[in-house]
Amino acid sequence: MEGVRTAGEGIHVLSFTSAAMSRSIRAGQFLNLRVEEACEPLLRRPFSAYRIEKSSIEIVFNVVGRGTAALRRKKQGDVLDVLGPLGKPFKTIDPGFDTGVLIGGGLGVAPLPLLTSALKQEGKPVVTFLGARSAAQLVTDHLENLHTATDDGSRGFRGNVVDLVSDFLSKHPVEHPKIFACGPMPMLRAVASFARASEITCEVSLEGPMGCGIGICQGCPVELAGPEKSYALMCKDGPAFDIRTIKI
Amino acid sequence: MEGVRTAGEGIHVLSFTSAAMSRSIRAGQFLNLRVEEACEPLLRRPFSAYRIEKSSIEIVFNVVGRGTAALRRKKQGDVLDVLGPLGKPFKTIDPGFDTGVLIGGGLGVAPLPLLTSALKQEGKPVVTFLGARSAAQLVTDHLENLHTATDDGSRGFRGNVVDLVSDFLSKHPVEHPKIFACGPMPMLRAVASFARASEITCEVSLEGPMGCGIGICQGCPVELAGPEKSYALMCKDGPAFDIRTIKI
Amino acid sequence: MALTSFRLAGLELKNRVLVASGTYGYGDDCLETADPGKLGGIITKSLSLKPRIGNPPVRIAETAGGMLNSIGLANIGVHRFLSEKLPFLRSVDTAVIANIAASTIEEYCEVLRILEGEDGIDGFEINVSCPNVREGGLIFGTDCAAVAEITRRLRALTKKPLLVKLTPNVTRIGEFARAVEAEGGDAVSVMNTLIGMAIDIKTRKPVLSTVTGGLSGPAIKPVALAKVYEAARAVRIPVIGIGGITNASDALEFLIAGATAVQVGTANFIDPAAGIKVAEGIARYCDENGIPDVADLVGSLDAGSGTSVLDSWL
Amino acid sequence: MALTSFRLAGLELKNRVLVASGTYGYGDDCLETADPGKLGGIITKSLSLKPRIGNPPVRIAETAGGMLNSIGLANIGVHRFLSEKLPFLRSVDTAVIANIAASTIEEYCEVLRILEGEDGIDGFEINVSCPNVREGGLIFGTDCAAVAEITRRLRALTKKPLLVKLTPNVTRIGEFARAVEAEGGDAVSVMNTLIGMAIDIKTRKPVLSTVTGGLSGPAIKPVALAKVYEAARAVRIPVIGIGGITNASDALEFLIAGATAVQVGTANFIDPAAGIKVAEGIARYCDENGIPDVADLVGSLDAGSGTSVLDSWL
Ligand SMILES: Cc1cc2nc3c(=O)[nH]c(=O)nc-3n(C[C@H](O)[C@H](O)[C@H](O)COP(=O)(O)OP(=O)(O)OC[C@H]3O[C@@H](n4cnc5c(N)ncnc54)[C@H](O)[C@@H]3O)c2cc1C
Ligand SMILES: Cc1cc2nc3c(=O)[nH]c(=O)nc-3n(C[C@H](O)[C@H](O)[C@H](O)COP(=O)(O)OP(=O)(O)OC[C@H]3O[C@@H](n4cnc5c(N)ncnc54)[C@H](O)[C@@H]3O)c2cc1C
Ligand SMILES: Cc1cc2nc3c(=O)[nH]c(=O)nc-3n(C[C@H](O)[C@H](O)[C@H](O)COP(=O)(O)O)c2cc1C
Ligand SMILES: Cc1cc2nc3c(=O)[nH]c(=O)nc-3n(C[C@H](O)[C@H](O)[C@H](O)COP(=O)(O)O)c2cc1C
Ligand code: FES
Ligand code: FES
Repeated sequence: MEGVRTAGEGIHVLSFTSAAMSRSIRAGQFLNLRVEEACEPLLRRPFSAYRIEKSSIEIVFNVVGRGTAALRRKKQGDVLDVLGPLGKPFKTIDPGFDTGVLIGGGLGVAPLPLLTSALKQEGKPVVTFLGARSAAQLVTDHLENLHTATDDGSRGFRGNVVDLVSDFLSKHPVEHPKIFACGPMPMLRAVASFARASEITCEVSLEGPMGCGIGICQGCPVELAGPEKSYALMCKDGPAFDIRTIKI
Repeated sequence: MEGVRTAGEGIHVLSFTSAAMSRSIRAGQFLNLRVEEACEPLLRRPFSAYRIEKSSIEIVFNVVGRGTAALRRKKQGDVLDVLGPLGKPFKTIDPGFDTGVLIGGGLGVAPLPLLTSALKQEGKPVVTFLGARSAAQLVTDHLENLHTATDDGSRGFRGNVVDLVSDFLSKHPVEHPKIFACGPMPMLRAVASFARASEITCEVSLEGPMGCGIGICQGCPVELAGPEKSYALMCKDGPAFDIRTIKI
Repeated sequence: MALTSFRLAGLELKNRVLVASGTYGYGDDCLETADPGKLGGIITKSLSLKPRIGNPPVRIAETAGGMLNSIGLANIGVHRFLSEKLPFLRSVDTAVIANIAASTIEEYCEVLRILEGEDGIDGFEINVSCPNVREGGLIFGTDCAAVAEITRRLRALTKKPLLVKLTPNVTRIGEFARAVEAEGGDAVSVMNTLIGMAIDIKTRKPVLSTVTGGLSGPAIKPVALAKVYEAARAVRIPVIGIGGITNASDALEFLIAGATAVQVGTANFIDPAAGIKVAEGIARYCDENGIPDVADLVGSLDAGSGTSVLDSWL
Repeated sequence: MALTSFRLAGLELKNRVLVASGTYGYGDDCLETADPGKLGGIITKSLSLKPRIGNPPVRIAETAGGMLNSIGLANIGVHRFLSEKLPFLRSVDTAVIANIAASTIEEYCEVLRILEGEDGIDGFEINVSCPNVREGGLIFGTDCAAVAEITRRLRALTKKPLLVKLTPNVTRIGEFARAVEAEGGDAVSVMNTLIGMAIDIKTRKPVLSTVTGGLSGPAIKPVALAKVYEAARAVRIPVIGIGGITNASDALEFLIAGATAVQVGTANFIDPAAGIKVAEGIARYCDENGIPDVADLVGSLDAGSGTSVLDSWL
């Protein structure tokens, strides 16, 4: 562990080093952290890989419960038990699009910096939209071409980020866009309807309870689109899904 | 919390402040500490009051399990949840003796400094015997007239502390002694046989699992002497007992 | 301020939080740290006809999120209870429910008769997790006919609220709740401890002197909640929820699942004011959520179309 | 080095630690982090005749020291198992035991028949914690006659080791173990999950889509240990201990209590190498304590004069 620093109001960035992991992580994948050695909390906690700098790896989080409260108390020198990288990366290598439209709501910003780098490596331009309650909750580092929306209007567009995207794209159309979105479920639903209406390909990165993170507990079903009811696994088949493949 | 310092090999002293508690604690009483807010470990952990300096209170401990491991990690500024003082103090106000013979084995030293002060306030001289595996495990502060025994002979008498006491008292008899002993059960049994054989009044401070520390769970029975089987409660009627009243 | 008081079989309780039998002594050991008068009620340690010294040590063992106990119903007996403990309990402004344990049905009756006329005893809770000496030590509470008979016999002896405290160590607790209801019991307390065990691998001996013991604490909360849900759907009489309640949120789960009131047990060992805090927390939750009466929460679970394992399967 | 291998109904296992059904998938998702060849055996996810998509979300909830699940027996079905999963499992140097779930006795038989001839399947574990559609969804495993019949019918169909996995949600698990023994079952696996429940007090809805679910993890270990102790005293066939085993110390408690082998379940979610570490830890304990064969530990509990609640009471 390298330490935990603050990156916004109630927002923390935890960094640790792992050479092997830093090389293998792809944008959109997550890490499954054991926060306590005791059985309280029992299960690991999943976090998106946020940043990689040489062998140093970062995650960004806010304190919502016991696990994240314990994470915040971690100190430099503590040993972290991390499983990962887990899940499938975002599909950035995709001839079907030219411009990445990145949308993050709140801490849904987490996977966007790595995604930005990945898209740039593919030579694809990026435009980023970030929404939060207020300016203090915006984590704007390592993003490109950033447009922000806040509920209280304290920075950027006043209102929700999906309205901002829709507004922006109608004024500044981009060539063959693909949306990559991460954030709370209501936002993802709004993004999905917007993408469907605008016929833009769209991947959303989902969140939900996970038991194992590796596909062995069947605890993280994501309902698939299609006439017959069936489920994919968020941890193994996701966490990002093309909105055409799932019920959202 | 003021902090945790080291007082010997694997031995830690934790100090915190509480004006009210510091005034009411009597030698031999214990404090019941909640080590974690989570339910792991669930129950409080009992520790003898070791030292009081104005409103600062100390306990001394070694790491034997989860609770004590968590205690060692406590930092200055942390808030401690402490119930106490609990239990009955040593009976120091007792016309039947003139000299306090204090015997501690290992961390059984814990209640002896406060006991030393209490006896001195009564104007009673004190002679103290401390045993440990080796010199590094002896916590010799705030004691008077100290004689030590170590298993490896690295300091003082080589052997067990009860042999030392027996040896010492046979050579230097004291006037109307009363033994106060605290330490592991085998040592307390040896102390009790010695005291019975030498017809010296003797109080032993016991240890064992406790559920509540205040007499409401009935979880800490101590078998009483007498023809009919019956139990006292370690937490409420003890932890120190006159050896004539219990089966030891 | 939400209404917290309610009637339990005619008895007015100031709130829905009681302290569980065996986890609060006789009420007189918790004074300095917390005012028992703020509780909905106090359930005494199980009282037997004769004093019981209880089991030899070790009587308790900590487990993950819980604890095992084998106290052996150590208690001062009903007679000393009346002379030494009841006077204090009378002075506390809360309901006092005497919990009764026995090893024959006659003994249950005898203890209840002794207590019945006493001023200051507001009701009875019958601990049926006791060995039936006539049946070779099988627990009364795992025998539905025995539970029915105990209820019938005791019902005939008292007009005060009669609660029967069920053991969870049965296949279908709903059947036991129905037996109590059918025989005129006023309420069922759900649940007593789960049977559990711990072994010291160093000595290869059981940690508890009695080999097995009763598991309590946060670890059992999910089981208790399911048992309360099952019992509450089986009967119309009140179900009192018990098992692992540590804070108001836990208690609210039980109320929502169908418990009319709750009891706080093991949590008292960690914080003798736990029950009071739970009661206060429930009131606060109601105020914050615009709920005028705690009664509105009872059984308010919105189970949607979900079918439970109790009916179907995982 | 202590001897760790042993024979389970004729099947040679390299050590006494298996991974529990539903907590290790089909063995092919745990590879990178841990070599399943070091396990005593792999029990597959419960296989049903047809694929099952499982229950809607939410399927899991964390509780104090444990977790609830209502996966709904999601599995790819026995046919796809044979074509997609068995080839990999054959390549792993460990015993593979197919766990079977069904909703009628005929279906159990059918699944077993399909698997019986297959090379690479070393034995069967029957999950009787499934709803019996003929009996209105009552769990087979809470009906002793049904468990007996399932055992009898399946026994006639296979000579491979036949394990019956019992549910703890019954009054006396010993009776169920005896029924399995009487009908020729080779071993009983004790235990499946306890029924439990959790409620979200914000929405007043059950956390799980199925209202109740199965409780597993460290929280249930004391209960599992008592059930294993009870079962092991009831029968002579091996008892396989399951419930909350996280480390070698936990597993040793089960062996000492009478389990011939153990299964690691929920702990795999936290550390996919948990089973391997448990096996290594058992061997280390034996070496450190001069125990030549792990078998010497099985049932080595020194209960002294203590009588247990299973016979008497707390
Ligand atoms: C693939 C994936 C990536 C994630 N990446 C990040 C990230 O980069 N940064 C970040 O801050 N969080 C992230 N999360 C969410 C994070 O895992 C949860 O916030 C965390 O598990 C909460 O743990 P806790 O112990 O603090 O809260 P708990 O005490 O477990 O729960 C507190 C509250 O949060 C809710 N909750 C618990 N787990 C989740 C969850 N997984 N999703 C939504 N709500 C939950 C509970 O219902 C409860 O209301 C991610 C989740 C997933 C599945
Ligand atoms: C009245 C009283 C006063 C005490 N004073 C002190 C003190 O001043 N300094 C000090 O270091 N310790 C003292 N103890 C012992 C202390 O409470 C235990 O060491 C502590 O509870 C262990 O907690 P743990 O979580 O670290 O260990 P656990 O994880 O609970 O257990 C680790 C090992 O210690 C054993 N153990 C647990 N509790 C006790 C206990 N109460 N007595 C003996 N063995 C136990 C367990 O069986 C296990 O083998 C006192 C105990 C009592 C009853
Ligand atoms: C130490 C201890 C002693 C108990 N004694 C009794 C008792 O005498 N009579 C009784 O009916 N229940 C007794 N119980 C059971 C509790 O009243 C309660 O039903 C159980 O502990 C579950 O609740 P909890 O998890 O909140 O503790 C006892 C429980 C504990 C932990
Ligand atoms: C997510 C999950 C899925 C499970 N699926 C099955 C299953 O398909 N078949 C089965 O017999 N048991 C199943 N179980 C039960 C486990 O095999 C085991 O009996 C139980 O979890 C107790 O052990 P543990 O505490 O070590 O997890 C499942 C348990 C969990 C947690
Ligand atoms: S979290 Fe276990 S399968 Fe996805
Ligand atoms: S520890 Fe509870 S009565 Fe003594």
